[in-house]
Amino acid sequence: MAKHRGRGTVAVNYPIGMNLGGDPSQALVHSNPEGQFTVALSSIDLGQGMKSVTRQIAAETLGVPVGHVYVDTADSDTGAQCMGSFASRGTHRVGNAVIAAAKEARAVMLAAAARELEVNPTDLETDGLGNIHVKGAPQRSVTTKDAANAAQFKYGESVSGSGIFLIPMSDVDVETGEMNTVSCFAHCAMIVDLTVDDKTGEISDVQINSAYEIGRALNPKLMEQQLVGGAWMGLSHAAYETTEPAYPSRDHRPFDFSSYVMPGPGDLAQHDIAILERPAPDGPFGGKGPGEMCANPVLPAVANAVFDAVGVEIDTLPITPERILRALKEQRGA
Amino acid sequence: MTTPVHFTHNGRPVSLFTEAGESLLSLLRLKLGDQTPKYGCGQGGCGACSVRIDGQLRLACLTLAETVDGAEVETVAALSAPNLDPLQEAFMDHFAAQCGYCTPGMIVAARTLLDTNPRPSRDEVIEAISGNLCRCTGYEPIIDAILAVAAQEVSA
Amino acid sequence: MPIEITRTDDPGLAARLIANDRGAYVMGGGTGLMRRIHEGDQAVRHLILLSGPRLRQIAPERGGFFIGAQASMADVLAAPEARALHQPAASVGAPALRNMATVGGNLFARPPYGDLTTALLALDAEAVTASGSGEDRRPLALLLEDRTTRRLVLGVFVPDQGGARLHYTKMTRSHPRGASIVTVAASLARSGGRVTMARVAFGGLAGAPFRASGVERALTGGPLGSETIATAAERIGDGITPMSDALASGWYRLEMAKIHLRRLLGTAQGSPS
Amino acid sequence: MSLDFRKDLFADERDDNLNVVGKPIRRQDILGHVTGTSPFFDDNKFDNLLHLKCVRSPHHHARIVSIDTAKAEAMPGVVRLLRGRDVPVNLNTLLSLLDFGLDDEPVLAETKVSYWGEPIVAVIATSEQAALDAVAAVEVRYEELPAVFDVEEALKPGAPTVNETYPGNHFVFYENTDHQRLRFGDTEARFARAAHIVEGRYQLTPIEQAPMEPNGAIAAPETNDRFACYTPTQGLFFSVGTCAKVLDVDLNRLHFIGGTVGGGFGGKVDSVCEPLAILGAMLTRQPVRYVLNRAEEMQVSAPRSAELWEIKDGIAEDGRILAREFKGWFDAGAYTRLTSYGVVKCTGHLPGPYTIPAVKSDIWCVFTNRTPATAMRGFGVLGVDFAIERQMDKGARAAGLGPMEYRLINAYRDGDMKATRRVASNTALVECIQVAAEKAGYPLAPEYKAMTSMTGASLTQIPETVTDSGRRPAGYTAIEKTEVSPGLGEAAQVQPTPAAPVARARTGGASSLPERPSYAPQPAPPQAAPPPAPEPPEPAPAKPRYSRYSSSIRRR
Repeated sequence: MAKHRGRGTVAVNYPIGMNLGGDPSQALVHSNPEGQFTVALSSIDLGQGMKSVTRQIAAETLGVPVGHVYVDTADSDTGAQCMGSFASRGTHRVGNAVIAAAKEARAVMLAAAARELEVNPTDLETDGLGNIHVKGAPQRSVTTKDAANAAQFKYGESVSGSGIFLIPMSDVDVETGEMNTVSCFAHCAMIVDLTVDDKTGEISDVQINSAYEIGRALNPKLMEQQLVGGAWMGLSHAAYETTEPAYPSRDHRPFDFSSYVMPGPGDLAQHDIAILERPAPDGPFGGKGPGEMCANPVLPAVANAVFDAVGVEIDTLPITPERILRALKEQRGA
Repeated sequence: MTTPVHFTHNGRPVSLFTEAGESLLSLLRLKLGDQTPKYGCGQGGCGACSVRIDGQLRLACLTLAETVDGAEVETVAALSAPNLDPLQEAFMDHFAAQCGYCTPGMIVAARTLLDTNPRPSRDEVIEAISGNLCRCTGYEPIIDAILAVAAQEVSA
Repeated sequence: MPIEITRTDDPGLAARLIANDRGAYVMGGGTGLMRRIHEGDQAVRHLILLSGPRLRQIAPERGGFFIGAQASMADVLAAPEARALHQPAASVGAPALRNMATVGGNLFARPPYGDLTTALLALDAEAVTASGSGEDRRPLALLLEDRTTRRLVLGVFVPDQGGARLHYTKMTRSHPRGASIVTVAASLARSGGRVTMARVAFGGLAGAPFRASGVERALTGGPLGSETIATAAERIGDGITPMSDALASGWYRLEMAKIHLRRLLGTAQGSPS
Repeated sequence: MSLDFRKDLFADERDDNLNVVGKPIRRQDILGHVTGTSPFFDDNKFDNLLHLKCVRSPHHHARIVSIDTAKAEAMPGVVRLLRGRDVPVNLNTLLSLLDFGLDDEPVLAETKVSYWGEPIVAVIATSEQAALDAVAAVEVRYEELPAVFDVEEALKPGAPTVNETYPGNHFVFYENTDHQRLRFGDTEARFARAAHIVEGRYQLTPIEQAPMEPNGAIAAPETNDRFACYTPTQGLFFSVGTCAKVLDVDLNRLHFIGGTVGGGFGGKVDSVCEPLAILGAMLTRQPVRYVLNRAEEMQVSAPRSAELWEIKDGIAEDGRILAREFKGWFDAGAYTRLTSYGVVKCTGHLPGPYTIPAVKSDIWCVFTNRTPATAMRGFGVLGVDFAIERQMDKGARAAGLGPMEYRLINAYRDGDMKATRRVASNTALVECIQVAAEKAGYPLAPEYKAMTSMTGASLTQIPETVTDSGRRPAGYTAIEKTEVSPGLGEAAQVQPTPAAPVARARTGGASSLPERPSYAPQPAPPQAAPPPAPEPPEPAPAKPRYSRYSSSIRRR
């Protein structure tokens, strides 16, 4: 048995949102009588953290503690239109809509606070802990609870806001393909080291070093979840998964999780990550969306590393042990 | 054809009728209203429906409902009351869930491991959850969460 | 037509039911049958829930030991008598599945499943089946070859291995749990530096686990040298059609069977005989 | 596993003093997840719940000769069967909500089936088992038709027609072209000057999204003649709109509840279960649950499309990529779903994150007799990224450069002109490569370490572009659009102003590096002068050159 170590390099970028625009998202924000807010969305949390990231965005914008905000996702009676959770668009599109809605609600809350404190609203700031105070004079303060309560019960103002974010849909030139693609891109460079067994074609001991540029990590742990899980799926797509192993023939299709193969917990790569944050000028607090970009680079990186290890070009996915072994046999035969 | 079946569900005795061929998963979800075990494949391939029957880890989807007559059936709901299981706390702290669909089964599998092997190695943790698929996390935070609880429980 | 269920502790009744009704199956751990029911397989119409202490028994019997058909992989792993089967049983599925999957079910599992059966073949196990008068025994290989006669399997009898030792390996894609690309079980007896007996079985490779007689012949009689092993590996494909499925092609499976037989016996070379 | 934040990079572009944003706060939904109480669609409880299962095609391509449901209807527990004729508008395309493409897919097949597993009859029964038994009892007679599975075969004359809406087995873009095009610069002229030509052919196969929670829906009558639908959809109003259209009801008669979904990865965009569940609830006046089993999820619900790519690179002696040409074939399967959009999205992504002065691309969306494809994580980009990054490795070898150095030389930077004729901004590829190299212990020479994403503008003008005439597919006529879409001009103004066409000095630059700015002043080709304006002059087109990416075409 001979094992060979190889290294593969890639660099990719990824468009954030439906890349021709035309994909609005909306948010509605309102306060209960005690200054605790509900963000109503028709957006979807499918594990990527929509509820959590928009909650933080809303709390930051409103200037209230995160515990004072709950996000409700996806009820078509209560949430205004959102295109959906796909195309890495959630954080960027929905986040911007939430900021717009939260700003409106905040303005009402601050206006009420200003009347309570008898100052101009522009002189006020929030401390993020549930208080609104006069800039430079923190002792002149009212709680967000009292301000919201006063707005509703003294001044007859609804502490609420609505927001929409839209990048207009681009036209496309029929002849040249000229178009306005999206405004921001996430980036990644990745180096994958792995070992190939030249008798079985198996890949093992995968080590990934990656650098992801993701705008801003609005929640670093959510970001880590996406990047770690996404790289796992990328490895799975690189070397394991297909619904049509004999493509284009339809023979030997898998129908269960035994025959549709994915890396098990015993097949995990060592993954060391660096996060770079170049804020997107039009992103919510600079945020982009890492959810797709994180899976993509692993596929070519594995192929490039396999070439580096044993000198065979695998240009068909997935890079199964069988495909590697066949290529090795061909190489030896030639 | 319906058959009466009596068993304890999370410590509470229950009696109901099961249809011929009905799975325990279907019985729990549709008749008992315990929605914590999830349907992921019905093939025994994903572990989302993991439950404990007489303390043993089993797959509710492959268990013929009437065979649990007289048994003790536990779902993740049994671990959550009255207080959360340390594993549940650790899963929250370690961000060990994304979509959350595999999580109840994963926690049942992890608890079963720790009950029999309080100081598992990383490889033993991997073996214990190898029947519980997760499509989101890449397993890493799940393994960390379970190892963290093991370290805690042993030192406590 | 709804599914019918019969509960009984009478093996004779169960044997008659499955012999006469092609839609009738004895339920083991449910790991195969329940899936078929969920997916609407109309061939499964009648489930027989057969009980009885013998069916879960794992106990010494004259000249070897007996494992009941309804003993689970976990039961096998907990039984010191069945030590020879611990590695194969541990290679089946994940913990929850091992608590459910039975020895009897494994005999009838469709490939690429049947790892325990592969090991049982190498151990020269016999199928203990119900007959009108009581129990019959027949070589496991014969039971596997004749899948048209529907017999009730009560368990398997594993004979004492004498000086022979079982070597076992399973190749999968997904770790630690995965279906077999190829499973190799080789029971070897050696004396005076020579292989005096070899039983070699493969799983995952063809339509059912099988004994590779060409391999066994090539290994028997001489020392377990690299050349002998290489010659034996070339005989694996004799008389079989390697199986292609979503996991691998038949070509790859056969290649891997050769590699893993070599690796397995290479380790055996150095081990005490 | 380790993770570090490189806060030193781009620090001046960021305000890190925020209260909540940037903090590792626990997920809002985590308590529900660990206790198993998060409300996934199938966790809603109903009395008198009915179960729906589908009769599916066992053939890849067949004419439906007859359907006999009598036996199934008489079976115990069966409440009602649904046929294509029960669906008010039994032809749809998912992107019709964006006016993109023609209706081409029935909810339930009536006259023919075009892929294995295509639904034909839906059975609604009091239990799943009863529904499954009745499904098996429905008798469908088929006349098998020749099937085509290979994208290149499918485009050949005489290939079986997969999808009657598109007789040529390809999607029709912009009313009149059989594929999506990108033309930027003169690739042929630059190939002729290249020191190295690198060509590659790449094949991706379909991939299943495989969320742990399968697709499904539960629909139930609400008060006042409305219907609730509990759904794992990834696009709530997408799904509402699709259902309203095929069921021919107003949007506001549908109340969709979702938002807590057990993974999607693109596999829950298609709304395959919602329409039948709602139709079942409408016709039975009872709650109806339709959940795909795992085998259906794997082989019947839509995967990521297979893609075939051919790429040709022309590389200068110093390692700069002079020209890149793509040919791509997306295997849509039997119906369009989202693949046509994926093709356009992909085109906008070309030539990858590199600055290349001549790029040409032709991509076809091809119909074959396999499961319709749809979105998946990395949609429209992942496939071509695989091809591009394989190509980059081969290019580096041809140019005698290290893989990181080759990418750094060609990486796009702020101010560079992209093939979509827009100026790059907010780029960070260079820094990512540098940091990844550092982490992996890959030694970069100082001149490469000194590169930054800020010093682009190597190609600021839109180069002369060679175009050829569109390929008008037979069998279609365009609906003439009367107005020129205004979007382009407006949107173009929000683009960053292109940087000056002269390169900025490189910090720590080394003479060994190729000069990226050399792209800008192109020697004029003999046949045509470089265009003075961003848009090359062209004969006045008969109709607007710019089109919404819709394909409002009608069969003749």
